[in-house]
Amino acid sequence: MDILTLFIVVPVLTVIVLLFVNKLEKARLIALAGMIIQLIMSINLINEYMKARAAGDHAIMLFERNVPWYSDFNANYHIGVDGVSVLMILLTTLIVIAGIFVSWKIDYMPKEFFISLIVLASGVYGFFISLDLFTMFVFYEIAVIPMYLLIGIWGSGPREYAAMKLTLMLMGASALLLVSLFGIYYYSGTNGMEPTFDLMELANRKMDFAAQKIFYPLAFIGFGTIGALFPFHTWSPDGHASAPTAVSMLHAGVLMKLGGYGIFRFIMFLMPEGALFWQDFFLILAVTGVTYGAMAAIQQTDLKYINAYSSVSHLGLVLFALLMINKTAWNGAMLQSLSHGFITALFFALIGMIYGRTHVRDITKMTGMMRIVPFLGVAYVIAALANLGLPGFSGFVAEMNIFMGGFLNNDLYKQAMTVFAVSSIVVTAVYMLRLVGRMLYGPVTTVYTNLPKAFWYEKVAIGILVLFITLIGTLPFWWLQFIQESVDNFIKPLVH
Amino acid sequence: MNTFDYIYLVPLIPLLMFLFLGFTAKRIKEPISGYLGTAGLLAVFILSYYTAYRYFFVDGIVDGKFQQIRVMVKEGWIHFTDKLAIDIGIIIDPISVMMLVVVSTVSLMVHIYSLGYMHKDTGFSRFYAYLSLFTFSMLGLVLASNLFLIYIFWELVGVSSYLLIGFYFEKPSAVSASKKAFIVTRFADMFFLIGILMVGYFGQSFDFMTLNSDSTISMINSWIQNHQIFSFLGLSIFTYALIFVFIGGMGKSAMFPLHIWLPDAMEGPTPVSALIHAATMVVAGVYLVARLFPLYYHIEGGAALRFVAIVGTFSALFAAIIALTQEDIKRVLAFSTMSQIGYMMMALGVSGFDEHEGLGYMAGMFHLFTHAMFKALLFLVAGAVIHAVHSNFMDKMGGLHKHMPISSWTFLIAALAISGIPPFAGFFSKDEILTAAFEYNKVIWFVGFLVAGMTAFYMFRLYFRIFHHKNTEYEHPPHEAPWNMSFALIFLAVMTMAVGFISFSEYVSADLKPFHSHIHWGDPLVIGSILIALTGIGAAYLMYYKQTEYPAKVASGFGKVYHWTKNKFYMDELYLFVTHKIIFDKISKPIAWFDRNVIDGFMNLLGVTTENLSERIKFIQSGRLQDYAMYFVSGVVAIVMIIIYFR
Amino acid sequence: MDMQNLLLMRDEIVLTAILLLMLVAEIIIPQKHKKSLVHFGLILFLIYTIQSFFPQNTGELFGGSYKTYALAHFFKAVLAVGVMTILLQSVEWIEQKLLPYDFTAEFFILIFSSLLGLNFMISAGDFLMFYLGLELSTMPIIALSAFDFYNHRSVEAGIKYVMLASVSSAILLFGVSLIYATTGSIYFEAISGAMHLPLLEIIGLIMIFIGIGFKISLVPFHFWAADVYEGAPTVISNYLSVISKGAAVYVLMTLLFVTFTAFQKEWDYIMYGIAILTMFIGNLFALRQKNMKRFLAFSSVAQAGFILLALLSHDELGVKAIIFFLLIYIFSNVAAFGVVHLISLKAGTENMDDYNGLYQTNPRLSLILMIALFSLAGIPPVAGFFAKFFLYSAAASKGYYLLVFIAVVNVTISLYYYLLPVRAAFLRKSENPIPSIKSDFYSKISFIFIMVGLLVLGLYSGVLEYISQMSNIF
Amino acid sequence: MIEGVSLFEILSLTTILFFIGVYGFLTRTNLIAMLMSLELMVNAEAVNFVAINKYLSPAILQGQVFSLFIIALAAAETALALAIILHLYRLTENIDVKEVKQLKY
Repeated sequence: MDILTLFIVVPVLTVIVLLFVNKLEKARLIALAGMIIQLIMSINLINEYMKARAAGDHAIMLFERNVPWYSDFNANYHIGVDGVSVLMILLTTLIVIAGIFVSWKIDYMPKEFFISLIVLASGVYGFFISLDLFTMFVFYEIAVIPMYLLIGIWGSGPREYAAMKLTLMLMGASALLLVSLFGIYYYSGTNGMEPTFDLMELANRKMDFAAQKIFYPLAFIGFGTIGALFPFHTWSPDGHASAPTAVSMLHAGVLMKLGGYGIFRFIMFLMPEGALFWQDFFLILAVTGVTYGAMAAIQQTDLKYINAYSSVSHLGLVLFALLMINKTAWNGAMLQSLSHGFITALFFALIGMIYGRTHVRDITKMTGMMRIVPFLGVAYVIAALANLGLPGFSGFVAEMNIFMGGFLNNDLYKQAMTVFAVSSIVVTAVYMLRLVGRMLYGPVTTVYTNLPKAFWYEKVAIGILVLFITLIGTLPFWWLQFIQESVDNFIKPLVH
Repeated sequence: MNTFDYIYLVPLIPLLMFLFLGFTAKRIKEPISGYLGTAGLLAVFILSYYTAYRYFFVDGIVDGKFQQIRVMVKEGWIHFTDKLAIDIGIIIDPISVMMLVVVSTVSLMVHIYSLGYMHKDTGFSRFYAYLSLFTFSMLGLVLASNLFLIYIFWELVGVSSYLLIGFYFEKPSAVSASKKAFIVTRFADMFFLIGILMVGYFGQSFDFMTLNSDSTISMINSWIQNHQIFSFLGLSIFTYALIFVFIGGMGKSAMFPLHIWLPDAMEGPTPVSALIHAATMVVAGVYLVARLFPLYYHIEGGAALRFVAIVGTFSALFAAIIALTQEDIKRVLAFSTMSQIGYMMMALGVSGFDEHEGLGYMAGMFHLFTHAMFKALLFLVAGAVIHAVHSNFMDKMGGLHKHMPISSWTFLIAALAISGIPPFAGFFSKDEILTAAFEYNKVIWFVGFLVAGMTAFYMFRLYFRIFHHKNTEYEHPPHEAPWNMSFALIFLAVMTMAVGFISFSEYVSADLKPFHSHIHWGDPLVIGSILIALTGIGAAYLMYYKQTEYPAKVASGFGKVYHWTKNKFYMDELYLFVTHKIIFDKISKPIAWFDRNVIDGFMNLLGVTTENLSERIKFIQSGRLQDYAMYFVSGVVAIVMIIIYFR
Repeated sequence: MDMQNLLLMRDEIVLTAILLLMLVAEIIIPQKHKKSLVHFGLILFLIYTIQSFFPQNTGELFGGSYKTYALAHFFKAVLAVGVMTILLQSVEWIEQKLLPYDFTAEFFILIFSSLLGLNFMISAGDFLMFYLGLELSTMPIIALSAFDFYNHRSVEAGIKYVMLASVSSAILLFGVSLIYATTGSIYFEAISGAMHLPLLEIIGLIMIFIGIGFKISLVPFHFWAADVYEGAPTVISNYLSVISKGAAVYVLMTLLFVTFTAFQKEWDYIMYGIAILTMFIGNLFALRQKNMKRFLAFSSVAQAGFILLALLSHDELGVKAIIFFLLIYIFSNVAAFGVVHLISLKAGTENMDDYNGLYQTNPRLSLILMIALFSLAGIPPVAGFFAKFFLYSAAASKGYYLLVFIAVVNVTISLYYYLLPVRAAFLRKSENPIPSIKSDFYSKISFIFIMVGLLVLGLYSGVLEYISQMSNIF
Repeated sequence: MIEGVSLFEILSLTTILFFIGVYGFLTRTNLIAMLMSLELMVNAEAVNFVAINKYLSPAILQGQVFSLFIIALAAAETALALAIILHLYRLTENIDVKEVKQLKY
C-alpha cells in the first residue's frame, strides 16, 4: 500500500466504519478521526515530497504507482503527485476537517451525511492523484454524484430543484469531457501504437491538430462548467444557496477547483495546439465571467448568492490566468485555486453559522451583527478583506500573480483583457463592503440581541481557515515553490 | 552599509503591537492598552530620530551626495519573473527618513493625545490596535524599496483608514463614510495597479533604485523613441503608466476629482483625522510622486509631471474655494488639507531636477513636512474643542478663548503658520513653492498666490468663529483639555514654530545633492505673499472677530456661486448619480436579471422542453394493439425504403 | 453421432432433463406437499446453473444446425445466473399467488422451456433451429405474462404480446423465406457464403433483423414492451427485460458480426438511426412514468439503444463490450425489478409517489434501489459505469464520436429520471411511507449476490479479461 | 413442380397472400379475425418455403421441413392466442381489440 493510495483507502475505511454507527456523537468523532489521519498523511506527504525534491529527484511526478486495471483498454490505475496536487490534497483535507467541525451538531441523518461527505472527499483525493484519464474520470464522477444527496437531503430552500440542476449540469459537462477523452484516447492510437489513457504516456504522443481543434473545446467546457466558466456557471448560485454549510464549503472550496486543475493538468497539457487555437475565444468568456460575476454579486441580498457570484468571479480569474498561457499567470491560477478554496470555505462556514442563529440569509434583514456575535463578525470582516484582495491575505498574492502574468504577455489584446480583469478588484470591494456595512455594522437589530456567541467547534473551523489564508498571504514563496516546478513542467508543451 | 540593519524594527514594532492588542483586545482594558501602544510608538519615535541623525549628519552623505541605502529583508517574496519580483526591502534616502520623522512624530503625538480623547470609550483597546496597524502600514509605505511593496502598504493604510473612519461602526454615517473612502481610494488604486503593471512591463523592474537609475530611464526613453505607435494623444504609453500611478496618488491624496471621500472621512475620531487625513496618509500621493520623481521628470520631458502640476494647482484652488464656506470645522480643515496637498503637488509639478532647479521638489517636501506639523496641530485642537463642545459646527461655538486658552493659542500659532506668516513654519515652505511656481509658469503662480490669501482668510474665519466671535452660552461650560491632550498640542506648536528654520534644501533635493536656498526678504514675491496673507487675515478679522452682518451680505452678493461652493460644487451628488443611477441600476441590475432569467432560464428551458416533448409524444403509445402493429409494419417498410433509396 | 458429440449440447440436455423432472415431480408429489415443489425447482435449476459453468468442448451437431463455442457457453451460463436470481426473487410470489392455484410446476416448466429456447437460439446454426428457439422462448413467456388471472392488465399484456410476437415472427419468417429463395439454403455458413446482396435478399435480412429487434424492443418495434412489462407479473417483466432481451442481443450480434458480414454496411446506417431513436424515445417516455414497472420498461428500451452503439463496431472490442454490458445490465435490472417486485408484492403499490420516504422505513431496499439505478445510469464506482464506458469506447473506436456524444447527452437525460426514484426514496418525506418490509430468505440471497456483483464487477477487471479471452468469435 | 406455373407466379401469390394477412391484421377489430389473418401470413410463408424448395433446390428438403415446423408452430401459437382470448372474454364479455387499451402512455 503506497503513500498515495492510502488517501483513498482511509476515507473508504472511514465510510465502512461509519456504516455501523448511528449516533451523531459517534459518527462525527469517527469522521473526524478519519480526516485527522488524512491530515497527518497530507503533512507527511508534503514532508516526504520536499525531502524527495531536496534529494534531487526531478521527476515530473513523484511517488508514482502504475497498476494495470483494464489492461485491454490500457486503462491503468496510475497515480502520482507533484507540487500542485500535494497542495490541493492539503486544501481538501483541511476543508473537510473544517466542514466536519461546522456540521458538528447536524441532527438529521448524521451518519449518512458524513458518509456522503467523505465519499465525495475520497473522489476528490482520487482526482488529484490520478495520472490516468480513465482513473481521473472515474474519480471525478465519484466526486460529483454525492452532491445530489448532500444537497437534496440536507439542503434548504428549493433543494430538490437545485440538487437536480447541479447534478444534471455537471454530469452533462462530464459527458462532454468523456467524449473528448475518447478522442484523446483513440487519436493516441494512430500510427501503430496502442491507444492509451496514461497521461505521461500521452504527453509523448503528438495529437493530431485537427482533432485537437474539435476535442479541446469540449474538454474545456467540460471542466469549465465545474470551474464556473461564464455561461455554464448557472448551477452554482442555486446549488450553493440550497446546499448545507459543510457542503457549500467543500463544493466551492474544493470541487470547483477540479475544473481549473483538470484544465491545467490534463486538457492544456495534452492538447497544446488546441489550447492556443481556442485561447482568445475562451479568454473572452473568462474575462466576462470575472467582471460579470462581480457585477451580478452587487445586486444580491442573499449571503450565499453573493458568495456564489463572487466565486464565479474569482474562479473566472483562475480560468483567465490559465488562458494567459505563461508561468507567472499559472502560478497565480494555482495559488488562486488554493486561496479561493480557503476564503470561500470560510465565507460559507460563517454564513452557515450566522444562518443557524438568525435563520435569515438576507443582508437587508439583519444589522449590527458585529455587536451580537463579535467573533463571527470579525471573522467575516477578515474573510471580506481577504476576498477583496487585501495584502497579507491569500487573495492578494494570487491575484497579483495573475494580473502580472496576464500583463507580461507581449500582446496588446491580452494586456487589455488583463486591464479588464483588474477592474474586478474595485467591484469586489463594492459588494464586499456593502455586505459588511449592511450586515455587521450599523445599529443592532433588536430581534437578534440574545443569540449565542460562537461555539468552540465553530472557532476551531474558522481558526483553521483564517490561519491558512494568512499563511498563504504572508509566505507566498513557500507555497509557490511547490507550484512553480509543476507549472514549469506542464507549461512546456504550450510555450516554445 | 550595515549600519541601518536595525531599521526593520521600525515597522515591526507597531505590527507586533497591533497583533498583540488585536488578539487581547477583549482582555486588556483601558488604559493599559493605550500605554502599551504609546510605549511602542515611543520606541519607534526614538529609532526614527536616531536614524535621521545617523543619516543626515553621520553617514548618509558620501562625496556631496546623499546615498540611497537599501536594506533587504526578504528577497523574492514573490518572484514573477527573474527580473520582476516583490522584494521586501527598506530604502533609506532623504525623503524616506524625512517621512519617518513626520510619521513617528505625529503618530506619537496622536497616541498621547488619544489617551485623553478616547478616555472611557468602549473601543479603547481596539482604537489603539488600529492606530498601531495604521502606523505600521504607513511606516512600511514610506520605507518600501519596491514599487509593488509600496502598493501593498498602500492597500494596508487604505484598510486601516477604513477601519478607523468606521470606528464608531454603529453610526450609519460613519459606516457609509468609511465605505466611501475605501471604495474611492480602491478605484484609484486600480489605476495605480495598472500603472504598476505597465511600469514593470516596460521598466523591467519594480525596484526604485533600478527604476530611477539613469540606465533604466534612457532605456525607456529610447524605447519610446522606437515605438511611436504605442502612443495616444501624442503621449507615449509609458507616460500613461506614470499618470496611472499618479492617479493612485490622487486617490489617496484626495486630489480633484477623487477628493470626495476626504470630507466624509471626518466621521472618524478626530485624532484619526489628525494622523491619517491630515499629516500622513493623505500625503502618500505626494510621497509617491517624489519617490518616482526622476522617472516623472525625465520620461518624455516630464509630460506626466505637467499633469501633476495641473491637477495639484486646480485642487488647491478648488478646495480653498469650498473651504471658504463650510460650517463644520473639521470639514474646513479637511478641505484646507486638500488644498495644501494640492500645493505640494503643484510644487512637485513645477519642479526642475538638479541643483537650484529642484527647488520645487525641495519646497514640496518641505511643505509636506511643515504642513504635517501644523495641520495635525489644527486637527488636534479642533478635536479638543469638539471634545469640549460636543459639536462640529461653528455656530455652536464662539468665545472659547477664555474657556480653553491653550487650545486657542496653539490654534492661533497653527493658523498663522498655515497662512504663511513669518516666522512660522508654513511661511518658508509656502514661499519657496511660490518662488518655484513663479519661475515655472505665471498662471500657476498666480493661482497659488490667490490660494494663499484664501487660506489665510478661511483659517482665521475658523479661528475667530471658534474662539471669539460671540459669547455662546454652554449648558455645561467647556474646560481645557486634560494634560495628555494639551501636551500633544504644545509639543506640536513648538515644532510648528521651530521646523521652519531648518534649511531644508541642505538635506532634501531632487538629485540628492544638497544645495543652499535662502529667502530674499526684499524680493517682491516674498512681500507679496506676506501681504496677501495679511489681507486674508484682515478680511477675516473684519467679518468674524465680532458678529457682523458682512458675512450674510457677502454671501448674498455671491448668490448662486455661494450655494455651489457651500454644496461642494455638488460633486457627491454627481458621484452618487454615476454609481447608483448608472453603474448599479443600468449595468449591474440588468446583469443580475440576465443571469437569473436568460442564462439560468435557458438551462431550465432545456429541462422544461424535454418534459413537454415527452408529454406531447405520449399519444404514440396509444395502447391500441393495431396502432402498434401499424407502427411496426410501417417501420419495416420505411427501413426497406431507406435502404433501397440509399443504395 | 455418439454420446460424446451429444454432450456438446450439455446445457440443453440438462435443462430438458430438469424440465421433465419437474413435470414428473408435479405428478408424483402429493397435494399437501406441493410447497416443496418450489424448493425442488430451485434446486434443480441451481444444479443446471452450476453445471453451466463447467468447461465444455466446442463443436457442432446435426450437420451444423447446432454449434457451440466458448462465448456461447459462457453467455448461457450468464443467462442461467440471471434466471437463477430471478427465480430466487420470485419464490415468495409463487407461494402467494401460484400455490393456491397449483401452478407452481407450470411456472418452472415454462421458464425452463423458455430458457431452453433461448439456449437453442443462441447456438443455432441455421434458420430452422433459430426459429424454433425463438418461438420456444417466446411462447412460454406469453403464457406466463398472462399468468396473473382475473387481472385484466395481465391478460391484456398477454394478448398484446402474443399478437405482436406472432406478427413479428411472421415477418421474420417471410424474410427467412426470401433469404432461402436467394441463397437456396437455411444454413448460416452456406448463406454467408452465397450472399451477393440482391434487393430481395436485403429485404429479407432487414425483416429478419427486425424480428430480432422486436425482442430487443428497438424503436419503432418497442411498443409492446412497456405494456407487457406493466401488465405481466413483475417476475416475468424482469425476465423479459433482461434474459430474453439479452439473448436476442447476443443473437443479433453473432448474426451481424459473423454470419451476414456482407450486410454490415447497409445495416449500420439503419442501426445508427435506430440507436438514436431508441435512446431518445425510451428516455422521453421514461421521464413521465409514475408506475415503476412501466418506468423500468422504458428505461430498458433506452438501454437497448445504448447497446446498439457497440453493435456498430464489428470487432472483438464490440463483442467484449456487449457481453460485459449484458452481464452487468442483467445484474442491475434484476436488482431494480427485484426491489419493485418485492414492494409491489408486500405493499401492493407500484407507484413512484408511494416510494416517498422509503429510506426511513426500508433503508436497505432503498440502498439497493439506488445502487441499481446508479448502475443503470452509469455512475461509478458501480459496475454500470464501466459497462457503458466500454460501449462508448467501442463506438468511438470506429469514429462514431457524434453518436457517442448523443449517447452521453441521453445519459444525462436518463440520469434525471433515474434520480427520480432516488429522490422519492431519500429526499422526500411522507406521512404514511411504505411500512418496513421483511424480505424472505431467498430474495435476501439474491440481493446480496447482486449487490456484490454490482460493486465488484466494475472495479475488478478480471471478468472483462475472462470475456475477452473468448471474445474472438469471428 | 407444377407445369405452366413459374415460381414467380407462386411467389407473387404468396406475397399477395401475406400482405392480405397484414392488411387484415391491421384492420379487423375482432381478435379472432386478426388471428385468422395472422394464419394467412404464416401460411403464405409455408407455401413460400415449399415452392422455393421445389423449384430452386429440389435435391435438399430444407424448405419442406421448415414449412412443416411452421405449420406446427403456427398451430401452437394460435392455440396459445385463443386461450388468452378466451380468458379475456371471460373477464370482459367481448373480444373487440379496440377495448383492449387499459395499458397505455
